Amino acid sequence: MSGQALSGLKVVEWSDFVSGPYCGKLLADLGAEVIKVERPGTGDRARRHGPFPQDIPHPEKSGLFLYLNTNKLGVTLDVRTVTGAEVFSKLVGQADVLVENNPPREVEELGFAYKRLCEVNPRLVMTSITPFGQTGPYRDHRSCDLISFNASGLAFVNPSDGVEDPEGQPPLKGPGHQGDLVAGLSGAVATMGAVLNCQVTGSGQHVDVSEQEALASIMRSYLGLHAIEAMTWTRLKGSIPGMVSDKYHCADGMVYLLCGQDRFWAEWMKAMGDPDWAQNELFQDRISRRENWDAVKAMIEEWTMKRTVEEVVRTADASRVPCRPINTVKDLATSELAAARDYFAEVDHREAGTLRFPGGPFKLSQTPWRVQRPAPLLGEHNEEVYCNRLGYTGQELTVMRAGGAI
Amino acid sequence: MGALSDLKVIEWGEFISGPYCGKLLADLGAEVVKVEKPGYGDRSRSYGPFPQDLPHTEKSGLYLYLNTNKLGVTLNWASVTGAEILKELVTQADILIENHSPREVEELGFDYRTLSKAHPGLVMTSITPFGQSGPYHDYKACDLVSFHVSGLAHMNPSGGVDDIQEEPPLRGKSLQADFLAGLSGAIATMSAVFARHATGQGRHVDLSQHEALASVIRRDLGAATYEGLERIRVKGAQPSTETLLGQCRDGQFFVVCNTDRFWANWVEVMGNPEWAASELFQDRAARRENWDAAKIMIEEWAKDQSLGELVRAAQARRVPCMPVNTVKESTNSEQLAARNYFAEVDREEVGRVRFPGAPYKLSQTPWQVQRPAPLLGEHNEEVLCGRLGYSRQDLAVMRAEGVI
Amino acid sequence: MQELPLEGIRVADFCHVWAGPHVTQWLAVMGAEVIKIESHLRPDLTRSFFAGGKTLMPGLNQSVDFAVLNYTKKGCTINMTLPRGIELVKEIIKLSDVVTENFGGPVMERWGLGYPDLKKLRADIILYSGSGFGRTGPYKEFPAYAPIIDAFAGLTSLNGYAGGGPVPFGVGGWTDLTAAQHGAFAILAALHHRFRTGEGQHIDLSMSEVGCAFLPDAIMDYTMNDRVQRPQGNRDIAMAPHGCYRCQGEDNWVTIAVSTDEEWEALCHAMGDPEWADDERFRDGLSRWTNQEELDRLIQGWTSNYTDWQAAVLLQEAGVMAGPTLSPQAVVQDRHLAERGFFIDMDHPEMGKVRLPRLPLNMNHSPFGKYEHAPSIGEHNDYVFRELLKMPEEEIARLQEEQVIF
Amino acid sequence: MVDFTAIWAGPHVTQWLAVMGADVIKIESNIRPDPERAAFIRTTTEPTMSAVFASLNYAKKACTLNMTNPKGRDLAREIIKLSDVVAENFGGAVLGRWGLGYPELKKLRPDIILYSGSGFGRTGPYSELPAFAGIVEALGGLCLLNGYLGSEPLPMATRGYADLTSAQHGAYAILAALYHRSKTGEGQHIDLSMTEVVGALLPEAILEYTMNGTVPRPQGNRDVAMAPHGCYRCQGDDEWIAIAISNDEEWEAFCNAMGNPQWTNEDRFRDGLSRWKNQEELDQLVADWTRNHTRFEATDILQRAGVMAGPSMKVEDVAQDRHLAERGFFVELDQPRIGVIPMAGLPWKVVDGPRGDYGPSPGLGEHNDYVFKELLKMSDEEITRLQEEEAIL
Repeated sequence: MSGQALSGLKVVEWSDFVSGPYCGKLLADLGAEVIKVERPGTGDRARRHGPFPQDIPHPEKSGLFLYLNTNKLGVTLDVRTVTGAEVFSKLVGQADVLVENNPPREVEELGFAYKRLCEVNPRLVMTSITPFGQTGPYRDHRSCDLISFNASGLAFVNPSDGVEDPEGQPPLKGPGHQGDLVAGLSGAVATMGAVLNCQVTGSGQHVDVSEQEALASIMRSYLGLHAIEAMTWTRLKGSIPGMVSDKYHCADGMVYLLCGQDRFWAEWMKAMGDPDWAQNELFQDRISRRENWDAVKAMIEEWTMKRTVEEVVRTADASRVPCRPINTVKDLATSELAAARDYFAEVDHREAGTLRFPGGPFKLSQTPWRVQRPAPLLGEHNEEVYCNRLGYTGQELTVMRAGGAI
Repeated sequence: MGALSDLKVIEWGEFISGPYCGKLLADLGAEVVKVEKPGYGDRSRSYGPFPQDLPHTEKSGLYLYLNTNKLGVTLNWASVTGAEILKELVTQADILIENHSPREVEELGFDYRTLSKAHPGLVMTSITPFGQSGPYHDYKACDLVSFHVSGLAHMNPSGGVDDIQEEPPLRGKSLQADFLAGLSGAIATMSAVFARHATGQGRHVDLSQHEALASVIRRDLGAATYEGLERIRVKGAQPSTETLLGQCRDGQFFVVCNTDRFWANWVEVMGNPEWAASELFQDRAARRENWDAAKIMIEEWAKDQSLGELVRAAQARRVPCMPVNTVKESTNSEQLAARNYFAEVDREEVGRVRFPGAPYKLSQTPWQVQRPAPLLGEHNEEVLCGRLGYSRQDLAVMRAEGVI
Repeated sequence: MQELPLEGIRVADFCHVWAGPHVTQWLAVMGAEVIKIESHLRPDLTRSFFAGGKTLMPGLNQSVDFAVLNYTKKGCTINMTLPRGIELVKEIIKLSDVVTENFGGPVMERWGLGYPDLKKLRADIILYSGSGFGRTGPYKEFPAYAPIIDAFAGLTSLNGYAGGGPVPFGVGGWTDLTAAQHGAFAILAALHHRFRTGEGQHIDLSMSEVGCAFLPDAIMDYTMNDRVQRPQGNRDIAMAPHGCYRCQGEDNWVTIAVSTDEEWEALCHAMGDPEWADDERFRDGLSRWTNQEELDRLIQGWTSNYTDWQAAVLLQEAGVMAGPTLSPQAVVQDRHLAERGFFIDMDHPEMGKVRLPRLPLNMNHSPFGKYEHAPSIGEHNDYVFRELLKMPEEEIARLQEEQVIF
Repeated sequence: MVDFTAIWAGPHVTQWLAVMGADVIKIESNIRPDPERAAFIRTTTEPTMSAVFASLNYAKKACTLNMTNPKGRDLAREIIKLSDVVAENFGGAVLGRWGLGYPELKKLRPDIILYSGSGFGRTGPYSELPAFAGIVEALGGLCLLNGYLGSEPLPMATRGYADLTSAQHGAYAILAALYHRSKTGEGQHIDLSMTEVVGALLPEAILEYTMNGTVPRPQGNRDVAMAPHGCYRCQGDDEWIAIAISNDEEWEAFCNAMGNPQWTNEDRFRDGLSRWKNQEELDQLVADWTRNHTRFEATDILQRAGVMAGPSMKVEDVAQDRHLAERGFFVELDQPRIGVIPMAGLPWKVVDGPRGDYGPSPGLGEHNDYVFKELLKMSDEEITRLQEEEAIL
């Protein structure tokens, strides 16, 4: 048995809500020992965000929190108290990685700037995931998913199509916590880079991840086109390039179908029985098709409307034209695909009961993605961490508790 | 049916004094809704004792004892929504118990003047270290400070140390001052409830912990005012005469001989030693004069006795005498068992806990533990949705905002 | 004139000594008509207590003990050893709402005044029985005084200096009065219940159980952890500094309690930031708690330069919990209590002007309740027998001769 | 690192590793170049170096091998022997058909790490189906959550959102595998499904269903609790600002910043809950204020007051953003025959350290010499022969 890919890697996660915790989750799900540090009392902000079973808010039952913090050890610690700060440095002293997403100024004021921490632990990899990074004029700007999504240009080009009058509508943030999740993800990749680097050089480093950049990085092709082709975008209908894929109404639902590229066009036309309109030179090449896309879509939709989603998808699959029904998360959760890949993880949680949520998005043949323990209850591992690892006594814990440090 | 089962109480209290006041009402059937800060909750949750000394919000013995029979909601009363909800709760209640600093209450707009406008029948009980008025009313205090400022610590201990002046004045067993304030508050609250029966008018009960404690040394205060009697901390100045905390072979006992009958019987218990016949000990006045001598003689005799036999012999002759018990011994005593004094609750999140039960038995309306102390925010839905008519969606928004 | 809450409630009061009379004293101050039933054969013991032990007692009406425990009550004398006396009492009980007693044993039963008998006299009667160990169980007839109860319940074993053994609790009658207040509360609850349902009941209060009710933390530390706590002196389980410090002058002391890092800083600042305050040993709550012995010594070094009040005011103004240790005489002179009118002056027929502490009852920002001097023995015989029982002169005279009214 | 990936999802994986210093050798051929090389060529004179390709392939090396030719596949095997990682994102089990499946690769090099990225994973009913970002976004449920309150599903913004988020999960998995190998010497096969990545990014929506059976719908710019929480029109042509208020303090700061207009005292906006319930009217009123400011003015006013706010940036705004500039997010790459161009870097940097190992994107077969001469130590004759045999093509 190979154990897990990151077993042996010790991580302290001093993070709140989504970005830092998702970074920590990626590490924990592959076997890293992640100690999550939460504020005593209220704990992680995600505990206050739903979904909650029966919609009744409960700090131990937030779906978002339970998903983001699988496989972690949970301790409570108020690093703003002197005792808390002391305990925190001890934790960091024993760790390979610190993942944090606190305002840079706050981190400095608390004396946890990387310079200070690497005095304690020169091998420490400190990953800071913040809205605008550790430097630059917006460094101290306050932000959330909505702001970051807009700051990166993503919201401006979203939605790419399907709105009658895009300009009449505001730019649109992605659903849920896309911005925060992407930032946490970039943080995890960068962290592993630094960890491998540390194996060679023996010295840690301070990884600076900016959510604005993480999202702008998703915009890379736009930015490339702007740089090289000097392209600019308005939100005028159809101004978004490359719309050669689109959604089509069928008799009983919608499909998303991609047939604009030359290599799919012929196939799809054949699948539709080579309709006459397709011969029109308006639709002969990709560029012209894009220019007359509204016509293309209308013609194709006329065909799809006469057929069920299932028929359209089957036809497309037969001719290897990329096409899938437009799913709700319910469809996904109940799909044969999810079942076949046994994608969903099922976890019994002491407070929240049995939970089903997305498992590992990748499978490693030797070192599986695994849920070994559900997300921690608030302070669940105080004893294990403080007594067993840092050597505090139960009596001392009581004093720290009464003093509000844990 | 509990004696107070028609009373609706909002307990906006922290730690001990307010919550003990609420507990006295709740244990006799009043519906007490306890309002706690989201997150940390009541300070007593952080105080312990905890099973295996492992601090846990839901496992503090002190909290579990103080909050039996209450409904628990979380509320950030500093937020606009939170303040709103607290006001709504109060408007539906008969009684508001609080023990926050007068200034804080004023600033939050929960002072009696404001609240009684919306709800003239409201009984508001404020339990604070120094009361609502007077030069110290904004002073901060805790059990220790209150105990000393009210004159109690100055008289403690009444003996048992060689040079009392070398030792600092002594607070009693911790938390006594806080419990007492809560108790006095409960009586005052009930009296306001009676006043309301008659007039329909509510009242603001201003309970000063300082006074509640001073009221306990009433005899010494009386002595000071009436006889100008000065209590000084020198050996023997304490009225501990005619009592003795003595050492036996196998433990300590306490005996009181403050009547001629007790003394005579006690002398019998000791087997009528000659020294007891001396006129040094003839009457109470004499005994009080020479009590130190009496002590020495008694202790000389007691040191070879067995505690059990000594106490039994004394009780047989109806001399007030008891072993100096640890809580272990008292908890296991046959007497408390016979009256099945200890209450017990057992719930998954908390485990099995045993704690003191009813200090009094009412023949028709029993003291009862109907529900264990609430988990943090356990009844948010029941109270906020069930009574105030908020939707679950609203709860979600409030939770996300940290209002609950 | 404030309307008194218990206006119209009558109490037939057999209580004596401390624990009982303080119960009915609360009721009296709240407006109940408390008729204290004694006789020259059996006057309340406290009538003959030496007030503090200096002057010898010139009779039954000048004891301070009695005065501070029985004010606002009415007193009558009935010889309970005579059947006719018991008849008279029954007449009074018929006109009463509450009967109170705290005998060492089943005295009421011997008089034929047990709860069942009383119910026959008045169906909705409330009987209060206070005793050291309760009216059931093996100890039910043990005589009990507060210190005995304290010893039994465990309070004495917890009273003392840290590290030292138990010492007798110096607050005379502490448990008498805490028991009394529980009793008063229980009676009020029973009255409230009767007010709604017309049902009376029997209240059985055990002083030792009241003692335990105030020791839950120690008791549960035993029931949970099998730990038997020892005296902690002026110390706290978490706060440090938390103690009583010597000040300038003869036996002057100030108490100081620090619960947070903020308060600690405030304290240091108020002390003029002495060098030792920066010492590692006092850096945070936990280390202060661990090193409190040393800490106490150093703080006393500061307090000893000030009088108790100077130190207290200095610290309170800095936002630190602090207060002088007041002696009873200092309490009498305290300006705060004075301003709140905690002491009231009464004219006593034999004692003259007496200044006595109120009960801690304040409503709508003013002292509350009815305060009249404690009754001389038999002072209200006229009221009781003429006005209340409407007995003709000659019968009263006869009963006096027969030493029924005695 | 041997890189068979093409288009978006694959190249972005190897791009991360290249920037981290890996020696990434991209394998194409003139008969099968990375299609993105030719995407939206407008003004450049360089037909195989589109902006899209350049933004996804910098810091790599490229060589041309004809994998349909047995000798070409042999050459690939030689390169793999010298490599630690092989990456591919074909629409099906193409590697297997070439005799380069994981078992065969293991024979070539026991500790090899093989990365396979695909739309639906390498197992299950769809394992052979072609996929593109839009397809997996539709299948994964993202499409049906993206949109305005009550609107139809709207294709998610950027083409390739699922591509790039999948790519990063892939890069992370590879690094984890390398870490494992560094401790145990054991390699492995990574099978990443883009659909599953999409699911991983929708936890609260999915749990809403698995917990409560309710199926969430698009919420536009709204939040579950915050209000105001939206994008408001500003002065100028199609210019917008995003504003979010999370508590009473911020609300007060916000009102002050706006100069406390009358309506801010209205009862329906009194507290978080009422603001949330009345956000429609509220949004109108907020917009009335923002409309009189440019998005940058407004941002400045609000951020000073401690309110979360930011302009909704257009692409060119991002390209010119002074903050990104100062942080050096754009790396200047000297792209042969195109010139020095600022390319979006990767979203991380070492504080006071390098941004990473950036170099221009490779032309088709640009590094054939390096690969065949330096790496495989082949003689010129041999190379010419293989070119004639169209193994190198």
